[in-house]
Amino acid sequence: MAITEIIFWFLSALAVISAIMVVLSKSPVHSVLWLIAVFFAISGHYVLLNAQFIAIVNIIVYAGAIMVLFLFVLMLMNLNKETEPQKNLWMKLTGVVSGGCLLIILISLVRQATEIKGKIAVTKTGDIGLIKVLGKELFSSYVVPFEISSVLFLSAMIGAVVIGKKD
Amino acid sequence: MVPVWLILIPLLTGLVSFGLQNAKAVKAWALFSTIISTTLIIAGIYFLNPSSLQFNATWLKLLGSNFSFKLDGMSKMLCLLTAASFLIIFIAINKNEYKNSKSFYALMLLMQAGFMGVFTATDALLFYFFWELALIPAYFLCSMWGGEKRIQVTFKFFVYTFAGSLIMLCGIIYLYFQTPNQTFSLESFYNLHLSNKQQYILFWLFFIAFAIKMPMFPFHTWQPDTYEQSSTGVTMALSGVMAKMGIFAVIRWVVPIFPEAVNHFSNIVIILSIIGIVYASLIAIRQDDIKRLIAYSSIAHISLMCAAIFSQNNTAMQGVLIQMFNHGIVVIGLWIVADAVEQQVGTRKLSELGGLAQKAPALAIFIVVLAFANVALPLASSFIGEFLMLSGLFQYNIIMAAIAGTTIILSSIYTLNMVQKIFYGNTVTLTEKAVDISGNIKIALTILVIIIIVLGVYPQPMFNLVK
Amino acid sequence: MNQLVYLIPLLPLIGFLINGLLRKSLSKSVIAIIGSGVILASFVISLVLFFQVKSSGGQIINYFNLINLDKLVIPFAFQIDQLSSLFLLIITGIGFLIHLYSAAYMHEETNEHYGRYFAYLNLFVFSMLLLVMGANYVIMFFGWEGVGLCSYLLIGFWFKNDNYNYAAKKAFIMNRIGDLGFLLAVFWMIAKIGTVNYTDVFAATSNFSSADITAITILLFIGAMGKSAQIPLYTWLPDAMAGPTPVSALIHAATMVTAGIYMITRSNILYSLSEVTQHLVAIVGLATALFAATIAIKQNDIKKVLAYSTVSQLGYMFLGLGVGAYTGAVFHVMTHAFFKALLFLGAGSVIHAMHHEQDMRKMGGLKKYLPITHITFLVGCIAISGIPPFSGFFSKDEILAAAYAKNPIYWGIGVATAALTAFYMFRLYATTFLGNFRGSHEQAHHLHESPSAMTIPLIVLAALSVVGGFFNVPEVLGGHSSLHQFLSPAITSEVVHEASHSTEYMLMGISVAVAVIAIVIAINKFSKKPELQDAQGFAKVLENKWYVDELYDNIIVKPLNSLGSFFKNIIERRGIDGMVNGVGKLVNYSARQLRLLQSGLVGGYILFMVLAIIVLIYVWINDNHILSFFYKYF
Amino acid sequence: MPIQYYIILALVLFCIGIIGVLIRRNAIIIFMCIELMLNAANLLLVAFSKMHNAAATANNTNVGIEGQLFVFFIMVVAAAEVSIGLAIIVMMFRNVHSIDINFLNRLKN
Amino acid sequence: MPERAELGVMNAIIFSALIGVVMMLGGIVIKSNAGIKLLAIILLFILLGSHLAEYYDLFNIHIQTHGMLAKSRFGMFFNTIIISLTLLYVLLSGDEIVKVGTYGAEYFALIFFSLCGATILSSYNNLLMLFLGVEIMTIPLFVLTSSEKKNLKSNEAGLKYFLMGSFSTGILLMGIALYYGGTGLFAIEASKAANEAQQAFRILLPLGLLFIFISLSFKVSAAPFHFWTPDVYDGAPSVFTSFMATIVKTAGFIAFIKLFELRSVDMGYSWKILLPLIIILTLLAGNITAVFQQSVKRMLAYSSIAHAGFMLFALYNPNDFGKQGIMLYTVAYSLATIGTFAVLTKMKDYTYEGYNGLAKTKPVLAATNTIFILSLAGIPLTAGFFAKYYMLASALKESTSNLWLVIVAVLFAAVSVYYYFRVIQAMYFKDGNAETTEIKPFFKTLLIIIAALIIVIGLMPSLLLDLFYA
Repeated sequence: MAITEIIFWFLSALAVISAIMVVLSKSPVHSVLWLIAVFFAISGHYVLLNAQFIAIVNIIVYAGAIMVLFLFVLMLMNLNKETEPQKNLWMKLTGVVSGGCLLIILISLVRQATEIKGKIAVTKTGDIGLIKVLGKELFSSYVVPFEISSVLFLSAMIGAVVIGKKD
Repeated sequence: MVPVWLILIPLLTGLVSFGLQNAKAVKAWALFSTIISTTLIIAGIYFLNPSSLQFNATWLKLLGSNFSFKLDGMSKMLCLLTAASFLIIFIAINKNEYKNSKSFYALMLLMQAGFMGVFTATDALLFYFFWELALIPAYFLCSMWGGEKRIQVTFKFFVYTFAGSLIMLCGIIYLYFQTPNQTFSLESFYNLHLSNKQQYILFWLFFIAFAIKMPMFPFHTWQPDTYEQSSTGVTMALSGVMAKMGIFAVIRWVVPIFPEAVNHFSNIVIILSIIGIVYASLIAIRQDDIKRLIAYSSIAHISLMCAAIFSQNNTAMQGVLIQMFNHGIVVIGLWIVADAVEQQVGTRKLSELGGLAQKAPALAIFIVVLAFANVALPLASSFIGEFLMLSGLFQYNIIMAAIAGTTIILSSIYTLNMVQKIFYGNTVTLTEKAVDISGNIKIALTILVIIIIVLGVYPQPMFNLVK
Repeated sequence: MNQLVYLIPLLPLIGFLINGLLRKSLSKSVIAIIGSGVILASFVISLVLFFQVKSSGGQIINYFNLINLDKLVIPFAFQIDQLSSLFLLIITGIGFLIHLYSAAYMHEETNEHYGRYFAYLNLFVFSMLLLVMGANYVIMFFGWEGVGLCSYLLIGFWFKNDNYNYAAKKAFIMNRIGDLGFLLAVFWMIAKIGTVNYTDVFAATSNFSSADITAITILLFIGAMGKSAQIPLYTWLPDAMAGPTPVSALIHAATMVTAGIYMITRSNILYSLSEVTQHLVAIVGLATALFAATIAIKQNDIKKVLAYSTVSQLGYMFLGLGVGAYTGAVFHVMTHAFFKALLFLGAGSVIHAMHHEQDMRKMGGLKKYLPITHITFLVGCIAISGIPPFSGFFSKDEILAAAYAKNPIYWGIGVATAALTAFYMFRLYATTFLGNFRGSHEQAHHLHESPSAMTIPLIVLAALSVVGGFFNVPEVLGGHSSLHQFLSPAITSEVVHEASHSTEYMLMGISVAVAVIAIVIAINKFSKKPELQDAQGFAKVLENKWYVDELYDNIIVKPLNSLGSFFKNIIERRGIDGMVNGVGKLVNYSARQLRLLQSGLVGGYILFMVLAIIVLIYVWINDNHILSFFYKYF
Repeated sequence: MPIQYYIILALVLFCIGIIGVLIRRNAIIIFMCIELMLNAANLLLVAFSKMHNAAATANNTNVGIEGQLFVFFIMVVAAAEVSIGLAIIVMMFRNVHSIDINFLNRLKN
Repeated sequence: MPERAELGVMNAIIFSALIGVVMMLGGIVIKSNAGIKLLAIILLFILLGSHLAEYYDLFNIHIQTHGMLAKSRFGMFFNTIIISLTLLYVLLSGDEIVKVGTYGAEYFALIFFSLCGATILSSYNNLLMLFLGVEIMTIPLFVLTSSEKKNLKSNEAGLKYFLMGSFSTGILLMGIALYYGGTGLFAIEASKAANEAQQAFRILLPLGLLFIFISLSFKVSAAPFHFWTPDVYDGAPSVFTSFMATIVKTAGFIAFIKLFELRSVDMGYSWKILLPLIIILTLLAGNITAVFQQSVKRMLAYSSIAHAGFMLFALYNPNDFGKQGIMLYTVAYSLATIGTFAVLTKMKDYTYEGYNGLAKTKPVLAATNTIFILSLAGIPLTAGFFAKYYMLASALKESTSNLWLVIVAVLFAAVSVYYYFRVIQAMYFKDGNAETTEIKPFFKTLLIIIAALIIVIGLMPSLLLDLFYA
């Protein structure tokens, strides 16, 4: 088993287990921490796929900024205790079963698919994930969406002000 | 241009009436409008250049729908019926007071415009348009003026007929895509070559809409309720003219387009119609309310027309054509009488009435004439129609004709029952203070009676008209 | 003269319009003059026409086309031939006399009702004329229904009385049952040969199959049953006595009820082609004759007796038609019109004198108070009983002779009926005119002979009743059968039965003897001790008319009514309307259920989304199966 | 690595996210689960990007780059969304002192 | 006008974003509500003007979009419609918008940003733009929905909308990822599927499309992904509901059509099952549930679901009938909905009883509202009829075997009469004293103009459709 595979399996296991723990943790703060773990695992995958830029951004933006925001809000509300009322068991069971069914169906579909047989996502090599290449592309072909996403931020900003400000 | 004017006159005058303030002015205005319409249609029939009876203009080029109208024989007759009916109705209800009368008359005129459009349109989409245009004012008229349960009852009526017409719309669209150059014109529908299977499906799509409108057993249950609850002036228009829309539409939009299906289903339709005749007549016998009685009688008569259409022979068809007119005239007369009685006495219950003939002899004479027209006695116009229809039905099937023929017995039972209970016997407390009908009703009824008798003795003008 | 033919029906119509519209403003005498005058004018024209027809034969006059379709042409045309001109005379002649009589009889009515009465009567004459003059079955049907209408109006003339109204309605509806048969027969003709003109139909008999002819004739006969009050549609006629007595005389004795005979005589060519129908007609006629006669024996209402007598005599006429003696039937129509009108008018005179008392048990001994009425009434009784040389003898004899030739049993029953006829007529005569007066003092005080406007018609009719028979004296009695000869162009299919003179003498002898015996028994029995108590036992059944009305009520009227109620209350309300409303309820119900899905909980909503995703993916994978499933079943 | 592995991993994470949304009541945790779903998509996009890059025969080395750029935009949007989402949650907390999604269910039927 | 995919970005996008910023800044300067409203109206006119300038090739800003956006007559025409509708909406309901809270200028700014998202959706040519457009359009709506901060209903609606909207975003992204896996592209090009589809058992592309389909179904509130709609529409301030239910929703359909016009082939047979299935479920959920509502506002929310069911018919034949039809439907449905909501916002009581007797107290409102309702119910003579007509026809044109679906649809349309006409009944036939807030003559005039527009289009839809081809 090559080192890449070992890393892959390790990261995958970490991601899945952390993800499960996000769902299962009683305390919201723990959930946040587990989610950060997931992000790190996923960033590890990115690195493995030689997508360094995405990996870094993922950690900075997601794990660093977004998750901190979450934590901040949780602390603001003082919700670190296990105050969340639980859904009844049947509802939970239904949720798990239906989510599981969806997963099983999707996986069985993927396993049947012939078009992806033998296709590989190359690891470790390739330079498309490099910041230089990405940056060039981003500011040439993708300049329009890039600019337009500023509108999104503007509206998010206004929205946050409108909603967040105390009257 | 005549058909366009026939639609525009009531439409415009109707819209104007919304703006009039004085109740008297509105009445006069409405009367004026119908007089013009009547004059125009008579002129159109007898005096004007036949080319003026057609109108064509592009409307929806993209869709292949044109603003096209034509007055052929049947349309002429039904337009005449419409114009004359409204004239008579307006005369007859001239003394009645309606709250918010400007809206009442305006809506009546709009409804008239809808009727005219239905009877003259030769474009399926346009036809459907007017079909609904006639319905909307009717909805408002029935809901705003009338008995206590009018809102629910009218609503049922509206949803029922609206559902039917929507199904017809599906059929229209279907046919539209079958036409080679994608048009809605009647002509192109007539030229279609549809497979039997298509015809069988489409037939019902169209027929159910019309059967509800007529109404035919077992789609009739909205009708007695609506006729009972709505104001009598409206009921006159509904049963005098609107019920004919169903018959008319079957003749124009079903029989020529789906000949195979008509052939195939004629038995079913005729049997249903005949059940309707007997069924409605028997119920009419047991009715205590004048308006419901007339309503069921109307169902029986309309059912006979429907059966006659599907017997598929010329005699019956001619009978249906003139009977549409005759029945309209007679039934309007009956409603006028029912209204007069109700206005006078304040009740429509046969069990609470009696002896009115002593107090209102003129009304009694009119009702007797109308009653005998209703039972299709010779010398009254409806005899000719029923005679031809039954005769045609007889050629289709003897047994069916015999059962349908019981209508002449059953109708005499309930009609005479009604006449007797209202007018004969001794007066009761309610009728004690009644007086005879006013001049406007006399005029209206006299016109009706003259038409009934003249056409009963000499129906040839009608035959010539519908040729 | 032919140009004036249209005047015959038109004049009464004009009379109707004038009297009807101006009834409030005209005085009674003017009304009476107009009413009677137009009939007299018609009579005069008819008389002229009659002689013209006699000399130069009949013809058909077309006016316009009532219905003119591609295949079906029904002209409005009059056929003036021997048969119709004879009926014209009867109708206008007797009609005039009765109008005259009515002018006095109805004098107590107010102006308005007086005018209405004459208007109706004129309208009736108009319709009746239309009936006999029409040159095709449709015009005949016009008149046919018109007379029904007038009968309805006149029976219910005193509309304040609800019983009269019921009688009127009953008459109309029972007539209509027959009319349906008539109509169907007409349709049959149209379907087979496309025409309803007498001449065309009779010329085209070869186009009919024998089944067609039988069906048409039976259906026509059903029409005749209704109009001419034959079993089973006879019950309206006795009830129709609710109308004013002159009306009973004119409509329910002399004219309208004979329309059925006229119609069958008119269609004699068809009837002669169907053995089955002929037997049917004969049997129904005979049964009616006998049945009605038995009821008449036990009736106490003077008009009811006459009514049942009319039914019975009509049965006689149908017997005549059934055995092929068309002329005999027509002859009997004529004589019956004379004496039955006479009897009714006589009865009217009695009732007039008795202040509208109709129960014979309260009369008696009127001979001395009403001499003219008495004499004329006696003449009528003798005439109807068939005593020679009064008119009834000749007409009845002709029918009986023909019946004998066809089947002696017919003859036997016919004679028995004749005996019953003689019996109940003289029971009536004896109870009313002989013995002592049994009414109240007040009535006795007011008893007086009727005014001359009433007695003159009585006298005229009595005279006709006496001499009417001589129009058609059979050869065996030295006559020429002149009526027979006169009618022969119109009645082409009559078979003349040549019986030996001795047989004929014997038949006449027996019938006369039987009648005389019945008369003697009746006078003996009732002149001294009339039946005053209510009948017992079988007599009660007869008095109650064999309970036929009750039977009809129970097997037809009540079931029909309850069926109507069932339809109205159960099928209509719960069934059909329930179904329609059920759709609405279903929508409401599903709305209530569906809205529960909208729980307000985000988790629930997302759960539905996830489930939907699973389902959609499933559908997407199995699209082929699902589609083929749909194609298979839809 | 075979692409199936990545696809299945992404789908597993995606479904765990869905299950989390279904079984939790805390609005913030639900929101985090949604972020998990987004990340699953991100992972998948990057994996596909590398797959297409590997499959490209030509010398064009930029094949598959758009997948990674898309991930970048997803992060941008996610950040914006988070700011709004948290603002809404905070506002709600201010009003009712709870972030239980089942607490507010005035709107139903 | 040729399709110029590479050439330009539309003025509408740029200007709507810019005027959003101007509005936002203007809010700092202008304090009076009337001033803010006036500014918004002026800016909208500028927006409309700039768009029309481009439409008629007078003036446009050229930007190389590298295939991200494609200019099409269809999209341009749609933009004209939604900008005009927004203008009408602001004219009618501007007063109500500034009354919702203390951030009048910001609300307008958010509306403009949302509009910007809608204009992107009408011209996207790349799934990235679809994604961004959807987000730009919806994120301001989350804010607007919860803008009545003290109102718990508004809070709840905002939270629900946000959570479910993000969830659907997740699904959209998964769909896009799978699509990308299947095609290697984000650009939407016509499928080469004719023979491709027959090859191997392909999973990624169809599954991706299915996920996108589901997500877009959510946006246009098609059943069974519609559950958010009633709650959100009900909870949001009425003025914003009006905006969401009309302009935003129809933009969702445009996005739908643009994608599936080219790509429905890839769904194979299942397209023929999925679409009718969704249509029927949507009609069922919308129409049937609406029957039971007591609040007119909530009824309108359900009715908007029902209309979505009809609009989905356009997907049957997205080439000509569907496109014309969806334009007509957008106009007809939006005009009527904006109108009814404008009347609704003036009512003191949103229940049916609240409308009792409106015909007597406010005849103009009642009469115009009747026309709006009739149009929504699809009665002939109103624009709503032709809108429905086109939808039904597009299904029948595709294949006459869709007749059954069309019949089912019209039966549901008949059901819709049931709840729409309750409003008319309340206004005209029931006694009551409907209370409204103050009505300005200008408002009435506008209502009359809208009603007249509905009737004119109902009589001559070609007036509108000819513009489409002009």
